[in-house]
Amino acid sequence: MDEERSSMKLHITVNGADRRLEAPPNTLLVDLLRRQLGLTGTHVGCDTCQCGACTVHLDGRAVKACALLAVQADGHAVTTIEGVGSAQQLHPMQEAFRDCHALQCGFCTPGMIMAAIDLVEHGVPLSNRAVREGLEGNICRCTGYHNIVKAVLQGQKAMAAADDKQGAV
Amino acid sequence: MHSFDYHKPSTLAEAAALHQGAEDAAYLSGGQTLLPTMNQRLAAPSDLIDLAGIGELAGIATASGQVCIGACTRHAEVAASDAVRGALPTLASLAGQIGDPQVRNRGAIGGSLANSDPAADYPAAVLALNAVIHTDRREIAGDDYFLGLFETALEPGEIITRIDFAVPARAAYQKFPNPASRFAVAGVLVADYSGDVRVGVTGAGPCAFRALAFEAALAESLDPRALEGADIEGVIFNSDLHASAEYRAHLVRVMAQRAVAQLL
Amino acid sequence: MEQSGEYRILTKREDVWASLNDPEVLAKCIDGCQSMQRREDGSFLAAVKARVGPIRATFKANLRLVDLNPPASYVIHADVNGGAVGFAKGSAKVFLEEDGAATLLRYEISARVGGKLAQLGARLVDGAARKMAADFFAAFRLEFASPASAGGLSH
Amino acid sequence: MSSATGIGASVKRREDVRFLTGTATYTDDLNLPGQVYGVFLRSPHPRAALGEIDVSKALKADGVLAVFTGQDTAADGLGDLPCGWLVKSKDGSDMVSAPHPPLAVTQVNYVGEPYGLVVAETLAAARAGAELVVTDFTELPPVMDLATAADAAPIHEGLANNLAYDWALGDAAATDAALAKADHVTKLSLTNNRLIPNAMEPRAALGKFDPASGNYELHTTSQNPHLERLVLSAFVQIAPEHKLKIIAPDVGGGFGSKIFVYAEETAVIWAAAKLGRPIKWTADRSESFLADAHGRDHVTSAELGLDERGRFTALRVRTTANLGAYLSLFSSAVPTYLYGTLLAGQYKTPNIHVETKGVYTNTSSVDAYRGAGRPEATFVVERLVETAARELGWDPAELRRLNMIQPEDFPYETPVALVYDTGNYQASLERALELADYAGFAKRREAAAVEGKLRGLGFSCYIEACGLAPSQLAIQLGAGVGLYESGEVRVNPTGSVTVFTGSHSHGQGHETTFAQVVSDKLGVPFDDVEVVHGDTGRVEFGLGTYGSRSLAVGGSALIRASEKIIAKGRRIAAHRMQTEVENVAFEDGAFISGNQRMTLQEAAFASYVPADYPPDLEPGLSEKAFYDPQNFTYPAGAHIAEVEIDKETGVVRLVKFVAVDDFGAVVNPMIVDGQVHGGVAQGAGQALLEHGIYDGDGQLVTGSYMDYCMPRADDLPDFVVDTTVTPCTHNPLGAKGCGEAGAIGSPAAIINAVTDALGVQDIAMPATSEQVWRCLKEAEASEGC
Repeated sequence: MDEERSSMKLHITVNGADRRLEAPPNTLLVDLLRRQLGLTGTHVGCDTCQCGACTVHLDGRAVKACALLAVQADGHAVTTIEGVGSAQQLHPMQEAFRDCHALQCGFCTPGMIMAAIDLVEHGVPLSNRAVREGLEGNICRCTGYHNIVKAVLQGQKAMAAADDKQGAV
Repeated sequence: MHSFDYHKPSTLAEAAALHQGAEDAAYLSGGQTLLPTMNQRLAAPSDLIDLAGIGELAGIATASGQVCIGACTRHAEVAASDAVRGALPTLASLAGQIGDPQVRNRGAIGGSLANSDPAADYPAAVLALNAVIHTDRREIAGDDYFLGLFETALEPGEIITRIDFAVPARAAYQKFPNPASRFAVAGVLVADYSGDVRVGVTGAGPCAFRALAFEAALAESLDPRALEGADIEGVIFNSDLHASAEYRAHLVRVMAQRAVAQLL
Repeated sequence: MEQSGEYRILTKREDVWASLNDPEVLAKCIDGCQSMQRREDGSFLAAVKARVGPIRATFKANLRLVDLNPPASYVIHADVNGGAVGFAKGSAKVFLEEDGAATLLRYEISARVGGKLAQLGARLVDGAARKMAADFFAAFRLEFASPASAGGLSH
Repeated sequence: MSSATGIGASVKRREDVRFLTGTATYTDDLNLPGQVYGVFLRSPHPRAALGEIDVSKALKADGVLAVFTGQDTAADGLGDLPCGWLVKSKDGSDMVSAPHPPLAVTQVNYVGEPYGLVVAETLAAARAGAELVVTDFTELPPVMDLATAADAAPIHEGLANNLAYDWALGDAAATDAALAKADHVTKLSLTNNRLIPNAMEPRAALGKFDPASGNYELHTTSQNPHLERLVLSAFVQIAPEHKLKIIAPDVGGGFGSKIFVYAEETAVIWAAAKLGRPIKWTADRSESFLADAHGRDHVTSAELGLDERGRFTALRVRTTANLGAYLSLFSSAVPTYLYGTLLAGQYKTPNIHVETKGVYTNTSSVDAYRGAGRPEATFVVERLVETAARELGWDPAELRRLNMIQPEDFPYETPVALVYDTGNYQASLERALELADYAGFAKRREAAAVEGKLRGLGFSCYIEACGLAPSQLAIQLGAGVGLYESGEVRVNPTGSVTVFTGSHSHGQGHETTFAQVVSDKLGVPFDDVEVVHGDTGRVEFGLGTYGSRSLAVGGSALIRASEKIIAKGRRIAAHRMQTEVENVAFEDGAFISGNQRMTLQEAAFASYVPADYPPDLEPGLSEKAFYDPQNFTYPAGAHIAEVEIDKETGVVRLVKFVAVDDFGAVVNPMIVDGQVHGGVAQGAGQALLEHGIYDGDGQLVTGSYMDYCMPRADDLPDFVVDTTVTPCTHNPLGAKGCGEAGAIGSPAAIINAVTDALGVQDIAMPATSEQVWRCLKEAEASEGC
């Protein structure tokens, strides 16, 4: 029952780049990203679709890459933590996490940031409570969330400011 | 995960034919339950039929007292839809309480109802909002849909296409979430159709059910206090680590009272 | 986990007892039963394709009938193995009482699960066991169902 | 030096950039050429005899390369996994340690115990292969009930019962006498609930063997790679230490659970050599639940005696501690030396006696989890004190003040073997009362009542002993290793500094904090200091990170090594300046004598290019130190929790949490606050949400995040944290340690608040909504309303 079915051809935009890929149908998106593309910033912290460490964006919305087949991303755009900012130029949300000490061991951090960016981009104006509820799909064991909430609120402001700046240019 | 053949049909007929021709097929909608289950190797369908390519399963429409949701509509879309928020805000609010944001961005109403998890949120809406479930074969009245634990009126291979909810005068949904999984330990939707009150309960029994005793009491007097003496009969309440049957029964009453208070 | 139930069957007790010992009848009443063989030691080996929501697995069930007290009672011991999915063990005490021309069938089941079923499915175990038992005895009752002979579910 | 990057500055963490951008390297992120995958065969039964393991079908399956079982590891002479701390029973006998083979050989003793390893070309093939193995188990009755386990039929063949030890500390007779004379005795029976650590990164191992050199290399999720190497070498006998390299790269949290040497990495490195291919294993979360060492799990009865003026006169504690099926690496020490010794708390209780029975059950091992023994001790003491205050009508803060050890009492010797060096407990309490607006609580309670809510407030004034401890003392008490730490400071020829520490960072921020310490001490720019840890091939030795020891012990080693650097630099400078060493001072990164100045960088260059150099001095500027603490450090603090209870549903909301802690000198306040936040969240999880539950049949029924309730963002409030400072008197940094405090103090504070709101004497942890609802219902029934 586990004989390898033939691989499927996939066309996925990964972090802005057009990728032509092949994977068997039973490949989870998170495994395609981690094993085939070497994008190991997306982590696996559970097997029940609860912890959110594998959160990526699919067409701009946060989804759990452990509950999505790679083939379901065919024809769509996937953004991972590696695609939102770099060491040279952190995304405002990444910068806010650093500034607020919103990470310790770092394992949940990529998923947390991907969830936070979606929350800011698609959520209502955020309050402390709204951020806490909006992060319901992400578990952190280190920080007690205090600084994460602070960072998301700060990141929200920074993202708005960055948008304004861009709008002005 | 075990191997399977993947199909992405573009019509319902094609999907049904694929299902019929396969040894042990499963439809893939949002996949938020099915894929983790397969990943844990607790299910191994021979074929997965992805419904995402079937155009007619998408979309939200409102018409003459109805809100119609295509089966592949994601929870987040229902929660954010201006049409739903305008016509039936309780349904949008309920959709916004399912799972967590990432799950809502993937999970779809048709898949949720086909799976019929005893602790899912939508079933309460199907019953209380007098929904009609449209399939590729027929229409099923919401009241006839839930049959037992994970058991629905759907026949093998039957595909939910659309769910039509009847817009009440007012409604409210109150949920007591499982602190670990965020599924409903008890979820109660109370809808007032100008005197005719419907109460849908999820999370509490083997499948969603209407609390007829509550409905009768509320028809007499639409007041939270009216529920104090009303007892749900004929339901074996679920009992698990998170809530005994007795506590669940209590929570159902409290959630119902809160829903009534909210809609007043 | 322990549960009980009761059915009234419009058939005389000896016939109900005979059916309770008939592997073919048992096989027909177990939802998803694909085969049922009697083994040398008198036990039965069944292959059952079971489904609880999204979980689907094929189980091998070893059924033993013990404490036989014809035609009044026996106990079915079930040892159910689902490989990687886990296992279940259970027993059903079945009592038959004459009730005029009909028979009152009463059962008390106890069951436990292990492996992934216990680890991941805790919230569903109770309900699933209840449903399986109810489905079995409901199907069993239907075995006697010329419409005239089937009795109602008393509770 | 006070600067933007020196000691005391909230320097942003330099490790963050790689975590934020997804470029960190956790064990599962690594891949080696020729790598294959391992999947463990695990027992579905809590106790069963292992019969035939039929691997024939598995071996025929596509991609499967090998199936190793306990028979194979035993035949190869692999040693048992040891317990590193020998505890003696009160009768003087050694603890009874059941053999713990890495893979079970004849019997499995908990659900999830590994008894075989399937190796295949792909992970999918290994998983499929594992499902094809047919194992003949003969089920045996498991021992599950902690209260009766000790005298139940023995789990392990050859043992008389399930008692690993029956340990005691303190003066039994004096305590009994004082209790008999007490004017009031407060009694409680308490349960400290079983917790599952749940570091977000599941454990993983990637083992490799090079037959040409005979070198083994193991990447694994360890908090202490050197200890791992020591155990795998000396006890399990994988390979001699010089042939065994252990690397713990980025590790995604540990909280204790990654201290221990587990079966999995042991089997993986062994099998990699057998097979001649690198093997990777990464736990599923489901496996983590089953096979990581769990925490806590005590039942206790305790009595506190008070005199007529409210002074504590005696404390008697009887505890049964669940050790699981096998003694994990530090498990024996946790409910004894890390628990009984802490029962004095912050108080001058003159008579204390504690007895701990450590028992075997058919569950996963129980070992150190954030706080390790100290949260359990704090829970006993602080629940008793709060209850006594309520029984006697005292303000709980006032009863504490009355009994607290005062600043002038230090050094203070407790009746349970510790000597507290310093502290000011009341200062923390007063500050916490202020931050908690204790004076305004009555009004808040009234306001809540108007809304139909119950408000409660609870205290916990905890003490912990960490930074453990003089090696000689620990070894006398049964420790199998020393408890010092190593550090090396290498000033490179151009003046940049590489620091090597045996203390491992998995979220604590050592790469930043230790760089602050060395940069401050040596006066070199922060950015010029690099910290290396987690690799036995690069760092000489170490004992890892646990017990809030990293800064107090590891940081002190770096101070000592830095002092040696300065001493040598002074000699180099004195030679160049043509003066005596005594005339050379070291300030702000430079050696100074009169108007002559030589920077550390110049001294370093001179040492590596020794042209004009002291003739009797070795070239190079690299120094190491082993720092052995003279005493424990004693962080302490006051935590105040405020909760609000929904009377209808029983839901408890933690609405406010104040933590005022004394960690001694603080290097990076931002990181310290973060440690407190995280600790409090875990303590709140223990008090309100988390519970590892085995059913009566021995199955773990909270085996996933669907049922094991992890605290999420919306379960918690913002925390109010502050510090008071009494520097540690016996280490060069004055630091005490901050990693565990939050988890130690908070459970008692929260349960004290919940019981205050409910008006009941006790409620078991976690205080779930159903339990609270039942309490309320009972209260209602007894009041007849």
